[in-house]
Amino acid sequence: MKLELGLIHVTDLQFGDVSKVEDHVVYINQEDIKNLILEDETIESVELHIAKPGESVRITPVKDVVEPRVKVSGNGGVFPGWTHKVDRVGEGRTHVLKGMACMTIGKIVGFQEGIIDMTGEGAKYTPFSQTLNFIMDIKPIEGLKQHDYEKAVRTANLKVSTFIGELARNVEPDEIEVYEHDNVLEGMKKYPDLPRVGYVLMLQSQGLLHDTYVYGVDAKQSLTTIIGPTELFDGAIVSGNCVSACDKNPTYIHENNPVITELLKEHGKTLNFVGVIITNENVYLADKMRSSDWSAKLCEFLGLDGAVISQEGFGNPDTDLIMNCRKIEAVGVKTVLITDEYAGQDGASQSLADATPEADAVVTGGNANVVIHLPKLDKVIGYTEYVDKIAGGWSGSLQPDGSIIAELQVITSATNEQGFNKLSAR
Amino acid sequence: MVKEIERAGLPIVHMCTVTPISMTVGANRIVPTIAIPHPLGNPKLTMAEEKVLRRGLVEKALKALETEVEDQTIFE
Amino acid sequence: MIIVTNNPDVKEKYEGIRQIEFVEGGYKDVLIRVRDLIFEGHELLTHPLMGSVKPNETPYRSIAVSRHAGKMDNDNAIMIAECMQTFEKFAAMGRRDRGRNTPEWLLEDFRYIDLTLISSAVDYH
Amino acid sequence: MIKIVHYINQFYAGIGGEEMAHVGPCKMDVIPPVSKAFTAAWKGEAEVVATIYCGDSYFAEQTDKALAEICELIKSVGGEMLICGPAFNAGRYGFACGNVAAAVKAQMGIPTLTGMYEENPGTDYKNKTIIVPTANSAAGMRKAVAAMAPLALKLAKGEELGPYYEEGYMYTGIRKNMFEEEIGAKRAVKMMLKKLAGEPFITEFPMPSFDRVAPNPAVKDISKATVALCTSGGIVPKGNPDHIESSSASHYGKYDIEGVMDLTEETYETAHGGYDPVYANQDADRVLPVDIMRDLEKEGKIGKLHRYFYTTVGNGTAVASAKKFAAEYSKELVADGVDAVIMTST
Repeated sequence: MKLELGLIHVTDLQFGDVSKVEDHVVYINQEDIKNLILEDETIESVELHIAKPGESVRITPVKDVVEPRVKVSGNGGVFPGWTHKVDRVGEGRTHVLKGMACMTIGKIVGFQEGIIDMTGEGAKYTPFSQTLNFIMDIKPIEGLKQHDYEKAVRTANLKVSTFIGELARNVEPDEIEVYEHDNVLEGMKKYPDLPRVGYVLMLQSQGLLHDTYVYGVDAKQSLTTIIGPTELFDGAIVSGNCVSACDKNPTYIHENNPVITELLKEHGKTLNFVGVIITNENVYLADKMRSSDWSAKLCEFLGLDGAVISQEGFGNPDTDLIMNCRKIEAVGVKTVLITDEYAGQDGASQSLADATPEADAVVTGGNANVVIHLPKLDKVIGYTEYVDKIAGGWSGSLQPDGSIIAELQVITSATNEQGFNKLSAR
Repeated sequence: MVKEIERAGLPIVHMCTVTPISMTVGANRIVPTIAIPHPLGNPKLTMAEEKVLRRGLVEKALKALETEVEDQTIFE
Repeated sequence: MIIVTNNPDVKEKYEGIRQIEFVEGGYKDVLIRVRDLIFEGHELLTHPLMGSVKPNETPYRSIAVSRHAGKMDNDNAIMIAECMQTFEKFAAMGRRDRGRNTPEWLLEDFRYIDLTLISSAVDYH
Repeated sequence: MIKIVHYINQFYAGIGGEEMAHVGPCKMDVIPPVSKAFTAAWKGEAEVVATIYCGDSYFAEQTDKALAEICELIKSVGGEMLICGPAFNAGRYGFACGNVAAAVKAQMGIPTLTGMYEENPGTDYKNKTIIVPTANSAAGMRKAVAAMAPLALKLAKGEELGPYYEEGYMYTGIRKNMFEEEIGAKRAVKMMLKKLAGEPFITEFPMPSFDRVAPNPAVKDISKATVALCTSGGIVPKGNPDHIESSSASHYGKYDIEGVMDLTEETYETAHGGYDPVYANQDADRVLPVDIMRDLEKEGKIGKLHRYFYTTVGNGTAVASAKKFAAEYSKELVADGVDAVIMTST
């Protein structure tokens, strides 16, 4: 299977009379977007904003972040099960508006969270301080229940990202990245001497505001299964997870899954990348047992030598992570885990809620409890009054001068557990 | 806690109901007991019967202290 | 199953459909009650730390255990002990007062999330 | 030049061995060779301006007093940093070095560092001060100084230390955020390749304490032994005079049971909040078997029931504070000549 990613490097993002991509600049007609979003009768109104790297802007509370893409050849369309019908993706060519991101904000629940600062201390921690951001502040109709609101916001972002991605269909990419992988048989024949490595991708699936969708299916209702690495690059996995800002995986990161990218880069050189196993993180213990049994079984069936396991979220996913590790090691497959830590503000507490001696190779995205001071910024897109209520904030987090003292966990994707960032801890 | 006392050089026996917890906290000599709210007793028995029960458990604990162990051992 | 909860919304939704053990108290009181039920031999059905809302933020907790009580499950006993340890860790961070001064609109959201999380487990089983 | 104070024990001070372990903290008139070795290693950037010695027994028995005296001595010479030891595998010396280094750092806010063998009990302080691993005997002195001196200099200058495995000190367990050169996913793939190839790699997050303490030898003759009772079941004299909290206790209780033959409903109760307290309140022997121990004592089945029992409130969990309490009172138990301990938990 081969997928070409045609990268169009976006150098600026502006509102304009006509929505288009021209000379690396994305122009957006506000009416186009509003009409699209307001097709949904549960949405009352929407406000649009643009924020650029280096500007004195704070965006909060951020729900999801999506990278606009369009499928220009090959089967299916981006975000299958959402903005395109369910049809296999991951082959052919996809254009990517590299350097921009579409993000939604809105009050879904009071403690919903996520801060993105475009400059200053906070900007060091979030990858989205480096992107040109198109922001949709979406308000629901009176009385809309939280889960319907979440769905409306999630769908709106996918629609808008698909619309903006579509603008890049006929643009000549600046750069083409080619990602190729082999089926199990070919890989074995081509690289008989390379170690067989797989990737176990854990998806948050605990319930409302904690869900992930694969080709439109709620991951909690699926058994552990196998997916092609490049399918994610076409938006096969979509995030409906908006609690735990620092270590949830926004759709943007699924589209750019860093573990898959790194493994594909090494495929055929230092290792044979056999495949991606997706498994869930359910609340029900029997589900946890079953899903982790299945992860280990699939690792065994694929004849893996090693598996990288990435986590999503806080608390009970630690149990899934450790179960996966223990069971996969038990079938003779070596593991490397990617997680993050809640080691207390002083770093002295136990980082994870579970542990096992088999987990001897761990990569960490850092301690999410570390206290940071975010300066007052000139402009706020969204609502800082929730800062005192979000995870990692507390009564008094929002200072009278507009600055914020809070834990790192308030920052969107700061301690990402797919290894998207350079932050770590020792 | 048990581990700290062991570390200080004192042989220690841990009498507790939830033996797996005793294992995870690193006790080396473990004697299982009756129930969480009354590890060394049983309110359904008479005082005299209870004392016999308790004595049995304590003697088992002393026996454990007199027994050389190499690894975590539960004295059933 | 028995749903041990301090969340009135969970009680309201499942009263009469599932056995409810309502706990007057906080997050920790629910953990303690569940721990005691595990010690009595009930099987733990849902993870005590479900959800990404941290234990020092939400005051609500719902946990399902089996109605049947048999021999105590060792893994369950360890899991609840570890969860209580994690709870203590977050409690020691002392950031939030776990509901005491939380405005009603926020409490409502916490109840709602707790309800939907436990429903995600209970409704499928 | 940075002024550094050096802490050693009576033996390294040349005062004497075990027979002199009772001497209190004292500043030496002449800087001893072990201190001079450090000064030499610092090549003019720092020097040991004073060497303090203290007998190991004195320190163990009067820790607070000794610490106060040591802090005073450091102040009097304007010490900007403290180094202790190295203690190699000497248990009580290691304990003193770790304790002094940790306490001085906490109380005076100056950097501290010590060195000892990895199995020295003093390494318990590795999360409170920087401890450099050394050989298990003084034969490794030259190497120990070579390892400790550059780290001490860095700390004295106020520089941040790099990760433990690069700088060569013991893992502190205190998590510190840092930025890496490469993203996490790349680091994970590299770690995977090393693990698969059987090459050494360093985990970014060492799993917590699966360390086991080896069992101590059995009691030779229990009928001659002094046995102490301890509990995490929160048994306290009626009225809970020390206000031991029902959960997350911030302190432990130590109670004299001289002459107490039986714990009764009128005299003892439980402070534990985690379980139904009725049964323990009716008869605290159900948690702490004083009645049986007295019988066994009378019958000569045990040598003696220790005069004090220690009580904490656990919630079936190993909380960090409980660990600290036990570390503290186990030293008293040893000092009081206790031979074995029965710990009961609810």
